[in-house]
Amino acid sequence: MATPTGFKFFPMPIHSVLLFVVWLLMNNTLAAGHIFLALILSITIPWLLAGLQSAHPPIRKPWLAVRYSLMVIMDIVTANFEVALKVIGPMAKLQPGFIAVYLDISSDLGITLLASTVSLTPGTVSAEVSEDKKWLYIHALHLENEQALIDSIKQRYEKPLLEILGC
Amino acid sequence: MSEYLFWIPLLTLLGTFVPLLTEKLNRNLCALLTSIAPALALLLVLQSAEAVFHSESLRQTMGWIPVMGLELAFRLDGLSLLFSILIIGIGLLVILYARYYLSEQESIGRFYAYLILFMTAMLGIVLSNNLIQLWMFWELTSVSSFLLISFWGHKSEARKGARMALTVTGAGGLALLAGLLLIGDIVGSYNLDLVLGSGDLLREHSLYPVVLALVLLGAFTKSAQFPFHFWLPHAMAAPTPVSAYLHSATMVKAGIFLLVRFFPVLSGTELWFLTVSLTGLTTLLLGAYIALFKHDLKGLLAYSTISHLGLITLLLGMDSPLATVAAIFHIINHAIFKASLFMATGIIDHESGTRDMRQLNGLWKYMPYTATLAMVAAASMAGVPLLNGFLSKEMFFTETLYQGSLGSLSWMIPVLATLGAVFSVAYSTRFIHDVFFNGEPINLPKTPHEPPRYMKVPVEILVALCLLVGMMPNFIVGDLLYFASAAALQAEVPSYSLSIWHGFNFPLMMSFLAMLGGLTLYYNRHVLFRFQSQFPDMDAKLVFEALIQRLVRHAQRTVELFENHSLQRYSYLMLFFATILMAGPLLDLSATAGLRPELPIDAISITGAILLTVGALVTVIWHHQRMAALLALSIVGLIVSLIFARYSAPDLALTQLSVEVVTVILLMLALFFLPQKTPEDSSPRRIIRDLALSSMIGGVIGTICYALLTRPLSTISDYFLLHSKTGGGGTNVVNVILVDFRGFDTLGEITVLGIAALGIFKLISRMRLYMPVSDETGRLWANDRHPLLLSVISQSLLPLALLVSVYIFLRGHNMPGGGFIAGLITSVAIIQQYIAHGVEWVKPRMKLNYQWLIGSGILIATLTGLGSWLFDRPFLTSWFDHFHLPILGEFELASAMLFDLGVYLTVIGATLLILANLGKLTTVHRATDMEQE
Amino acid sequence: MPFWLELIVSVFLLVGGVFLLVGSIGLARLPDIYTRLHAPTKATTLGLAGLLIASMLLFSWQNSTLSIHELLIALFLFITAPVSANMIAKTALHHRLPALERTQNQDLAAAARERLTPDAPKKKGKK
Amino acid sequence: MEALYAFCVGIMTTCGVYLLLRARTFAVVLGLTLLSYAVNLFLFASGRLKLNGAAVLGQSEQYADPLPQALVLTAIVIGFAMTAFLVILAMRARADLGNDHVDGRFPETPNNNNKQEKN
Amino acid sequence: MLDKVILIVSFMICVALFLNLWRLLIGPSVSDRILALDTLYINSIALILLYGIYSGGNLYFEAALLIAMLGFVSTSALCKYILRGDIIE
Amino acid sequence: MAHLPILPLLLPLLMGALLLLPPLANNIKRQRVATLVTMFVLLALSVKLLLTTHDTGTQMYVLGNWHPPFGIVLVADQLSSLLVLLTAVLAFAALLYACAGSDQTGMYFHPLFMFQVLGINGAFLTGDIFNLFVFFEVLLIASYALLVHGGGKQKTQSALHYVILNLIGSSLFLFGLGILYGTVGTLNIADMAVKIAQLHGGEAILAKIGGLLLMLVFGLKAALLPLHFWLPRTYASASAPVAALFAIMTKVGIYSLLRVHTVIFGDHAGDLANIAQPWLWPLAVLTVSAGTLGLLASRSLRLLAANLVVVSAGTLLIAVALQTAEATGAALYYLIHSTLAAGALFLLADLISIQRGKAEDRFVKARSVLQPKLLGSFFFISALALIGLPPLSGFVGKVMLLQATAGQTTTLWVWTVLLGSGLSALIALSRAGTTLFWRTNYPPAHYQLKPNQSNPVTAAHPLQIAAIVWLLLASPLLVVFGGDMTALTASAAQQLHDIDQSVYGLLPPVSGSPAQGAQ
Ligand code: NA
Ligand code: NA
Repeated sequence: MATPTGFKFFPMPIHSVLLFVVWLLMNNTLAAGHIFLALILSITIPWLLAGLQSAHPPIRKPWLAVRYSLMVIMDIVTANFEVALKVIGPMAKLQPGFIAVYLDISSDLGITLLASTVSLTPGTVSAEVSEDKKWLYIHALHLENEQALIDSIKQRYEKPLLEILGC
Repeated sequence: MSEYLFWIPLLTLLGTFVPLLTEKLNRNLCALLTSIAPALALLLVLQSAEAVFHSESLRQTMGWIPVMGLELAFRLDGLSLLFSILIIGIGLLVILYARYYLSEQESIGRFYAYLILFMTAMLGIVLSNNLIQLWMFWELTSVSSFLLISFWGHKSEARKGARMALTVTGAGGLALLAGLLLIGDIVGSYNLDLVLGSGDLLREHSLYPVVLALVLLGAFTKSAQFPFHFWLPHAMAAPTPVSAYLHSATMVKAGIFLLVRFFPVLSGTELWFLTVSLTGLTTLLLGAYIALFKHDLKGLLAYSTISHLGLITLLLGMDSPLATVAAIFHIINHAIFKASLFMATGIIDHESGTRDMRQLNGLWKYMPYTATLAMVAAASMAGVPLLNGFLSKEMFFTETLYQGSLGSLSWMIPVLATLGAVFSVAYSTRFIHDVFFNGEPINLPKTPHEPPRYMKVPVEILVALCLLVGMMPNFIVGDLLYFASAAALQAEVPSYSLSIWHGFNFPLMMSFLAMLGGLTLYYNRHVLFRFQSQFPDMDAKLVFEALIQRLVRHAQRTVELFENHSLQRYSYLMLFFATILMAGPLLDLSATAGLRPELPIDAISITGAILLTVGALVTVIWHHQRMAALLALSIVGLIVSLIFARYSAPDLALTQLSVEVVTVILLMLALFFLPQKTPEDSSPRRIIRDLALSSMIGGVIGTICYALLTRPLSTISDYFLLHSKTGGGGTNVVNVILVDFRGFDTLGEITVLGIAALGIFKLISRMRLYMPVSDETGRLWANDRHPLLLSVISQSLLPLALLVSVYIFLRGHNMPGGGFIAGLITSVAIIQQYIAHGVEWVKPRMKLNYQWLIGSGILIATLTGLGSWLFDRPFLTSWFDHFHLPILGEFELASAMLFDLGVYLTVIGATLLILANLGKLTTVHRATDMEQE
Repeated sequence: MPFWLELIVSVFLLVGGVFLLVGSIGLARLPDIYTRLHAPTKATTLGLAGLLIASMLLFSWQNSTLSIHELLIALFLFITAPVSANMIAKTALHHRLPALERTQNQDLAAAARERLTPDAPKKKGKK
Repeated sequence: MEALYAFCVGIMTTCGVYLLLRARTFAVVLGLTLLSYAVNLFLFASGRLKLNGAAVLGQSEQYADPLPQALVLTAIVIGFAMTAFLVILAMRARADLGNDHVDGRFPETPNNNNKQEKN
Repeated sequence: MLDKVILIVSFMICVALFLNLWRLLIGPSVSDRILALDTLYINSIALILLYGIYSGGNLYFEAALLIAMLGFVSTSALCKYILRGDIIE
Repeated sequence: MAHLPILPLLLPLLMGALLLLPPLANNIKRQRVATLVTMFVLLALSVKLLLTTHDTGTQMYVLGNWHPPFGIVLVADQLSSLLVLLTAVLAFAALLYACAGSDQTGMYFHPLFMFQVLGINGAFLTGDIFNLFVFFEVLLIASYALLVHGGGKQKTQSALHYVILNLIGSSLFLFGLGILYGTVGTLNIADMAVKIAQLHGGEAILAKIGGLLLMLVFGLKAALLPLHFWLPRTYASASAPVAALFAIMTKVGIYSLLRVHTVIFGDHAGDLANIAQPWLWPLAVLTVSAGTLGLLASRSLRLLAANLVVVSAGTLLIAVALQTAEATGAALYYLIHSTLAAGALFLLADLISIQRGKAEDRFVKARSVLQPKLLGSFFFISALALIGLPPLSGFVGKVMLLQATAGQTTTLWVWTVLLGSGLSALIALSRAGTTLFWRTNYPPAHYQLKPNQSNPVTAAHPLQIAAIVWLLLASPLLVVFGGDMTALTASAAQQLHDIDQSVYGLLPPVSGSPAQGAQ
């Protein structure tokens, strides 16, 4: 299988790290044998699958990525309560609506991450991406201030993602 | 002393191949060489004559199939001797005759082969000393006569005639078989010697009437007795040499032979007398009467044959020793004159191109020599004094006078016999007068003239015999007749005299009356013809064919009634049958519940049960909207795996889950090509009927399940729990069973999977597809082939999924998991790439040959099993050991892992071969074909 | 098991259970497919996260080693749930399922269905 | 609990058999799938029900009977192979015969099959 | 206490499952049903995890993981089917 | 040759796998050579196995070295080795025939063929009831795939019925196995026989249901009425070598009935002795009757051949129902004969239908076959054999069956249908033969092959002729060496009915003691 980009042995370094961690996670262990095995697997699996991976921009700022993740998790938790209340509360009060967000982020991975974040954070679900990948259509459960929501998405999520991925 | 007996039929059997091999040579040479084997056989027969004439019966026995009581047993007594001489002697004459009869284009080799085969069969019958062997040859005569009669198979009448003969005689043969087997069962042996000595045993047995009926069925069908006589005239579609052979000395005489053979054991009862004599009498009269009206020469001879066979049967039915002697004598005489008559007819046909007596007239002028021969033979048939036919007819008349079994009606027999003789004289006269005199021929296809010299020789010999026997009976056939009678009677032969003059007596008067009556009848034949013409001319062939056609049509209708190619019916029947089989015993089950304590019910279980029930019911209710039904089915699958998880079967839960997903994907792939909706095409009645059956089955299965669950059970499984770790090297007992204790099942199972994939690939290739361009509502498909999010995420999940599958694979031996589940996870992960990116994207990026994967998977598993041979252990004996490496610590290696790898690869190969290729179908010609229904 | 651990585990369990229930209530109650999409994709994932944390805590204590493989399930769910939601939304759009009448910007749904850009005057996202 | 379990098996059998008896291939496939669920649960039940008894040594105090589990596993796999084949065969039948009736044709009216062949 | 909590939570999940089933049954659209099924998968994961906690067994994690993975595949395939008819093209 | 009993399984399995891999994959010539060689070796091995079992007794092969009743065993007794040999003989001919070109009318013929043989041999050799199920599935799935070989509407349509009915059958099989395991807790056939005999009360009733379900499943394979409807059209639509090979498939059902209902539910089974008998014999009689009607109703030679298979299956089922060693011995002989003769007729029907053009093998007036003498002789011989006329093997089998059924209360019925079926076969086959070969548009002599025909008729390939000759030769040989053959079948039957050999001989002296000696 051809390796379009990257090193010969670590075609997908991030994946390799992820796999390494996940293996140990799955096995709930730090035993030497498993570390060895994890090492082998984190090399061979990406190597085997290199052909099936599209080229993605590398993560420029890993620490920012970690921070971003934590922030999203916090957002998920806090805002979930809001949604819960809305779900249980009277339906008549709901003001759902669609919005379209213009995307500055251009890479497939970036768009995916942004859309996922939007979907995970309460109140919004990414419904569609326009064919030219310039617009993200979002459904909001309770749309009070359209522009504010758009701005918050762009500021809070798109901007850090742009930084992390560099495009 | 008689080791050569089996050579008699063996010689002719071998002789069967001679004509086939020599056909390419000159026809004369072929005929000559063909004659050698029968001639040698005849020599052997004649050589034994001396012994037979010293009251010896020659026997030879060889073992063959003892289990069925079949031995090669030959017996040559007087009866066999007589018949053998007739069979071979006339056979040789027919060979010579046929050489000239058959045209150059016809395959004489094939003809001779059939003829000699037939001769073999006949010889086999008359020489048998074992009932089953006798039957074997008996059926062989039916078969070989079929070949002979149908020799001109391109003619419809030949085909039909042959089939009719085969069917009637074949049916009789089956009856005979039953009869012979019963005889064997009663006597305890199939040996004829023993059977012939068990006459009283048989006659007193409660099954005697059945035996008699069955044997007589065999004999009567073969010898064309009423009401089975109809096949014989249609067998005349055969070439005339065949008729000359079959209807004089052989085929039809086989039935007579059988009667004579079993005379000592089956006769002597009221039943015998009534059935045999009345059948004979009817046949005699019927044959003689109809013969007169046949315009076809061969037709006349055919009915005459029937009539004479009836005469012989009647004699045998009279159940007196003297009558039997007369019967045997008439067998000889009839064979001689009838063979010569047929041959003469053949010559006439051959030289004039027709056998129709309305066209044939005055042949005396054209072929006086042949005419003379034919006239002598015909006179013999009529019973004219100084000819052999006269002698046996005299004996016949005598015997009719001396029997009294019909009580006060006994006078009818001689009267009717005379009447038969009247007709016999009449048709014989017609044969002579209508053909050779009676004006000039009309519209003959050919100008008749005398046949080739050697074609006449057989007729000459036979006619000479007619005269010789007629004038010097004692000298010519005296011994033969005596010893044949002795053999037939198995008792003292009564005294009789074979002289041509017994003085003026009643039989002579009967003969005289017959002559006179016959001539008068012939003279006034036009009256009779007119009388007869008011009856519709029943063609037995047509009737028989119509009968068979009707049988066939009925069969077809009946078969179609049941076998209507409706799967729904077949399934219903099977399931109904299953329900009956299960419900029957269940009614005897006094207590459904057993003694095993039951588990308590909890909320989760009830929830699961409700979900499952609703899911199943909704699948049924929704099955018309297929997509929705699929969703409902998914619930059921999910709950089933949860049930497995609940009741301590994690491996099953995992397997069920992964299989479920693959199944759903597969169903969706298929659904694309199938109609999206199921029309309502069940009638309410059918729905109620099906509902009734399915709830019955469900109820029965549920009850059985409950009955099982509540009963204690001890199984062999403790052994597996005990030896899983120590003997199989794994703690996950289920997995150890799969890859070790019962690894052979698993090997079979992956083979099934692999074969299924191959079969599916085979089905997919060259499939013509109807691809919908829109969904069932007519909406065009969405234009987004590969949604962005799905593509990106699926791609990044792939390595993770692969890692999980490695994890599941490696732990399988000790924890839930294993090669199968791992293989399915890998497959699903790859399928997800197909779903997300499409075939065109995946295919060039992943060059896996799925077929090779299947092959190597099965190969690896098998070779792992074979590895144990190196250690002198049986196939699939497992091996495992624990190793310790520095730093890495202890780990286990087991052959089961390698076996599981085979499983893993096969699963991937099979799943992907199915799914990926199914997906590929549409890539080329998407949205080209429209629905067509 | 110490009471505090039991308490924490219980709380996580209850939180998880509540969110799962809320998600499913939302699924049942919410008025149109687009609003229904919200409930399960997040409430349930969070609910499951609660259970997973409870499980992690419990098994870590039980086996005296860190038992965090449950994280993997969470990881999977967090990665896949948005995609599922996206795909279902796409089907809803494709089938032109009606949104609640008072839904704002329904014209955007029409644009989204065809994956077009929204009309020029509506380019609200532009900076 | 056993009664509930048996009831579920019975229900699935009923639904499966009913669908098996339908006239369209897809319904039959659904029916067979349901029936094979029922069969698997039934076969599984032949080892009796056991809670907390996964047959993994060291993981439970008393083990469930592992043998039926192994049998069911084999049955599941074989069932999958068979279902897959049937599904594709149904597709093929649709392609070859133009409809998805299990008989490949719609039930005939009784008067159009009287063609007799004579010989 | 834990036992009671587990009981309560399991009850909640049961209710949740019924609600999912309800949505699946009434639809009204196929999308709703797919959504309901997807949620059903997630609640099943919860059920399995809860059962694992209840029984203290370590054997159920993989089942939960598998449902998570396969549920996603199943949902995306179903949606793809609605969108394109042909899920692999 | 300690591994002899497993070789008939390993050989086709390995070859099947190798055929999917390079260098054999996708190279038809190499595949032909490979499979022919394999079949030839298999033939030799089967002979050797039969001789071994005959001389030194039953061979038990303990797979994985897990001794009975725990592991899976193969049991090669005289009965199973005889059937394995029969399979090899038949399959060799089918393969020869296929190698003349019909193997190229679809994919994977050779590997599927190997797997088919594997499945059949497995079903014959296994001594484990669940393993029997597995091999049933192997042979079924292979048969599904082989059935559609060559393609065409008829095949698809009949395959659909065949597959669905057999899938239902497989489900019922598993229900039956579940019940049996749920009552006796074991899978080894011999062990099951021991434990079945000890059942009483509710357990016995449940086990009876299991046994009856197995009867149904085997009956489905064996074409027992009312489960036989699928057979005629399925067999008639299959491509020739496949149909020929299928001639053994009904026999697998009959064998399984024999094995299970003689060994497990035989005379010694206590409360469960002979449970199938009351069902089996009337249904078997009806099966023969149905086949008899089918013979008369057949409109083509292949349908006729298929109905002959039904008749022979029914005939065998009658013998199975009798449950005596004598009847079983007779049945075995008849089984061998009928399988080979039917196989030959299927192959022959194909040649005839190729040479008759559009009319194929239907019983209508049509052009003459190209080789009337050759095909006619073949037809004649196979017809004689199948009708049961001397001097070919059919009559020996039939007579022995009649003898075996004599003197019973059911004799009248049995004899009537057996003889009636013979007569019906006689009528049907004589009509068929005369129509196919003689009822032609032009007499054979005047028939000439026109050069520019759209559908060129080709003379039979030497391999095709060889295949038919190979099968037809069996019939006279079975008669000539009838003494030895019947002795062999009688001995095999004796062994099967001898509980000491077929049950106790296959178990360790004290059942249940851990005899495992592996590792
Ligand atoms: Na005339
Ligand atoms: Na596709």
